[in-house]
Amino acid sequence: MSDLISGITAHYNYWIYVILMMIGLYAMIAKNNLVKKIIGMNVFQTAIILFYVSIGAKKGATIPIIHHGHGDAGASSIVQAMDYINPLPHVLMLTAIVVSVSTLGVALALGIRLYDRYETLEEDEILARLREK
Amino acid sequence: MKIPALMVVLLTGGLLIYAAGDFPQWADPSAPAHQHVSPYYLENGAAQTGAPNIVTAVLADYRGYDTMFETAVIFSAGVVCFLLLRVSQREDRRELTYRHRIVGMTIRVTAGLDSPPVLEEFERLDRHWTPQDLIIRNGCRLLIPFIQLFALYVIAHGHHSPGGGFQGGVILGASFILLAISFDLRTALERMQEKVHGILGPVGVLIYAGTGALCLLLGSNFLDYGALAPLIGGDKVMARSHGILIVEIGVGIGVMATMIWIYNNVSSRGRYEEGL
Amino acid sequence: MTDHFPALLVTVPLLCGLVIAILGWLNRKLCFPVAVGALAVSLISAAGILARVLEENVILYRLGGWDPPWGIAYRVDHLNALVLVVVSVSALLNLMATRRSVQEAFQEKLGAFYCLYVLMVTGLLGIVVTGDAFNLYVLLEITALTGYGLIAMGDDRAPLASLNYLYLGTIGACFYLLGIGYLYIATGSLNMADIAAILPNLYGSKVILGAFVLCMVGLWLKMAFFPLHVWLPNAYTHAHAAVSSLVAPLVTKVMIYVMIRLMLTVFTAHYTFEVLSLSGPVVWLSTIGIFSGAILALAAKGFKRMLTYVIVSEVGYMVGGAWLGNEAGMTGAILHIANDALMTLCLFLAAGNIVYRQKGHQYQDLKGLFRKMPLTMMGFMVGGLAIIGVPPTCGFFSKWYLLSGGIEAGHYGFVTALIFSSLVNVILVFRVVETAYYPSSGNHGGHHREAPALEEAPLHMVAPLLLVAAGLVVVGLYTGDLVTRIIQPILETMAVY
Amino acid sequence: MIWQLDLAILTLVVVAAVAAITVRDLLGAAIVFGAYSFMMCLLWAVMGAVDVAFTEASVGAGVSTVLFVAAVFRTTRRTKD
Repeated sequence: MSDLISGITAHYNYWIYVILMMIGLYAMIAKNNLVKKIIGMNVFQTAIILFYVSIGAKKGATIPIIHHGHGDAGASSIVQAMDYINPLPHVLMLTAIVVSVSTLGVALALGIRLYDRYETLEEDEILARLREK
Repeated sequence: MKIPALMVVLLTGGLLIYAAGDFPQWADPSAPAHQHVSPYYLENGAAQTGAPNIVTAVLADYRGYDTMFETAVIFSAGVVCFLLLRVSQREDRRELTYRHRIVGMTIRVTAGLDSPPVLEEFERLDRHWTPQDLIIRNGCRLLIPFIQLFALYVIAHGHHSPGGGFQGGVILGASFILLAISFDLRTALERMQEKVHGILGPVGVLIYAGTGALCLLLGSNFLDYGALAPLIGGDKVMARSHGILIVEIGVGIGVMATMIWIYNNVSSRGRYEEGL
Repeated sequence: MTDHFPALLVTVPLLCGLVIAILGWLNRKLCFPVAVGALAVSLISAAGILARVLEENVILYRLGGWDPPWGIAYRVDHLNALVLVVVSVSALLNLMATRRSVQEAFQEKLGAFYCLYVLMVTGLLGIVVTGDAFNLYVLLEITALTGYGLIAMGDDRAPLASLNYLYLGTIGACFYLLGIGYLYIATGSLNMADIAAILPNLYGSKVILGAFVLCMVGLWLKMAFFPLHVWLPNAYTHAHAAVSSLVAPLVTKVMIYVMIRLMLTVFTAHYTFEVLSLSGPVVWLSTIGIFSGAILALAAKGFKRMLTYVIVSEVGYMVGGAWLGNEAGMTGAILHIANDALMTLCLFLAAGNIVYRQKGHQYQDLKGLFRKMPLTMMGFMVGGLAIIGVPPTCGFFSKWYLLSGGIEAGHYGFVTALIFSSLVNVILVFRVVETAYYPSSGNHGGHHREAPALEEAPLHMVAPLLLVAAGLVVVGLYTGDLVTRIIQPILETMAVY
Repeated sequence: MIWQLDLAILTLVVVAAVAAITVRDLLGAAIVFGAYSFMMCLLWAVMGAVDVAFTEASVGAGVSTVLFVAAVFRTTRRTKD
């Protein structure tokens, strides 16, 4: 039983990211409204960012900004890597956030174009309009 | 669509959770992810690049090449929005609304739209979005300079605190978007015309890539800011620190312009006439 | 300067793409020459890299001057170099061939179009040259975003097709990103060579299995491998001709390159084929993919749509060949990346010329084209023969390697699928030829037209097409050299077999 | 970091995500999505990823939400699901 609990506390962060991701993925596949799909897509992407940030977490460590650092910090004091959170996943996720907002912009632009043409955001209604012609 | 979607979702989720079983414990300091590459950044980053914020050091220097393309990604999103939405012809107007600045009375013009009453006292209003609230307008007018100042601080202080070119650029762009929301798109466009932000976007990315190319011309590898030392003065660490700053400024300019560009196109459906 | 070819290859088009975006506001006439210049520099760099690789085997380029596991590094070997040359040649030829039709379609937005075009090629070249798993993701997104924008500028139905592509493409890219995350959590590194060095101790781990499956599924989505191909036909059919002849030859092939790179370099052939026993199911999946691609191509209305389904079955060829797990199969798959890029370029350029003159991509638009556009139809014929696999053209040789790989592995389903799809291609090509040969056939409503006058597409559209068609034969004749000098070293250095 | 806080925010994040995709009004969905982004940003700040949190606060909760609202304003609030 205690094994189970320690297993849960060790991994629950990872499970919640899986749940969030699946919510996003479900919305992208099953929803009919284009904007809802775009929201699902963003939930999906932020869930991955959450996963990466979770990789970077480190017990007993502080944020990755070196104290008293002004140019020649390395010379005056030796930095212990154990004291600071892993910065690499943060860097990667800054890039991923940028990518997600870019995708969002493009997706919304496409949505607006479709609305201009078909006056609806529902995918089945657009397809029905296409079939009529 | 619901049942196949559920099946796909359950299958993927199952695979992810199954594979997560072998993950190291959450936040375990001895996990492989914390042992291989990242200690090098933490131990040498500040000394080698002169940026105590290791995230900035890695972002703009060790993995600066990624960040260059990240800026190019957002810029290309701006270009895509422009390409998709921008239409040059004017909307067919059935009526236009004007407000008398002094009296506050609004008039609707339905005939003679080609020669609207251009008088100093009249200002044009949007049909669907007419924020005339004195408090909002003046509140935003007061706030915007401070937002912009803060954005510049965020860009400039990225070496020592959270923030950097990207965050600062977004905030700077947001200040213009706030102007467009609290007044209207025309006011915002008077402050920064389409051509200006259309050119500033590529210029920002060009500052980044150009710095890299300058290093190449000075005989080092692409983006090796150490090569800038003879131009800037000081040693290689100083040159790297300044290189990061130059690059962050480029990112800030590019991101600001692109954010405004995307917003203007999305909010006015590319007409640039009546925005949100 | 030759030391810096790997950097020039990607950064010159990036810089020029930005300059084009500025010029779009100032002087639109200069956009096209700058784009041509940028891609020409890329082509020269790619050729230079290939020449250097043939001598030195591996080129290492450290971006920012940092050593590999900490900084981003390029590690170029024969495989990269070959694909780089193919990508830059196709992109440049397509750019030159489509000048007129782009000018007519985009007019005021010419700057934006060429900016996106050049950025997309930058992304593709970057994907091929990079040696860093995360850098690859960023470039993947650049390619994808520019691709969505370019595809959406096609005909009436293009925005919807592009939006669906965007949803599936984003899922694919996110899966890849997640796979890299799984690799990172297990190894702590992002550099491909470094990951490969750490992995052998972790072969039993479930995390690595998860990473492998996620990366593969993500890439399959991006390359339109059979059950995940739903976005491709609509997106490529409704795109503007200049765009579909850029994305159709290059995007799927580059994704197949990435798959082979991951299979051989990152996870290593030992893990892919011996530790995991996924080889059989994947080859069966590709067999089904080839069959259904061929059948859907038969059923497709319109010749451009038919060509998109041909791409779906060609993807099946390459994935199947790569997963056969023997030398002949892998040789065939790598050779087919180059050959198929050229064949699809040829076919889509011809289709582009036809669309330019006839303003449509249905079968009835082809009527009488042999008399009206003889040179274009010649190009189409050569491309068609190559895709069938008729001997002097290059399509024959890669198909030969794939077939012998299939026989060697004892995978007769795959062999049957290859032969079946070749036969279907015969029908498809000759249906086009037949329609184009007879000015008016009774099958399509039977109204008679006058015998059309000669109305060939302009010279600068036809010349690149004929160049590519000639290239198909030349590459076919030099296949032996290609295999012994470039593909053999790949298989040897990766210690595959 | 405090694990109770972490768990509470995680729960809120999941609730916000479900709400964002089930609300039958696109403007509402956009706003709930903004709330979701803010929760995420808080979560990352708790985990020590200050730069990522800062970016998410300005991009996810700020600009993304504005873009959503602008797009919904320019199209329609109606949705069937």
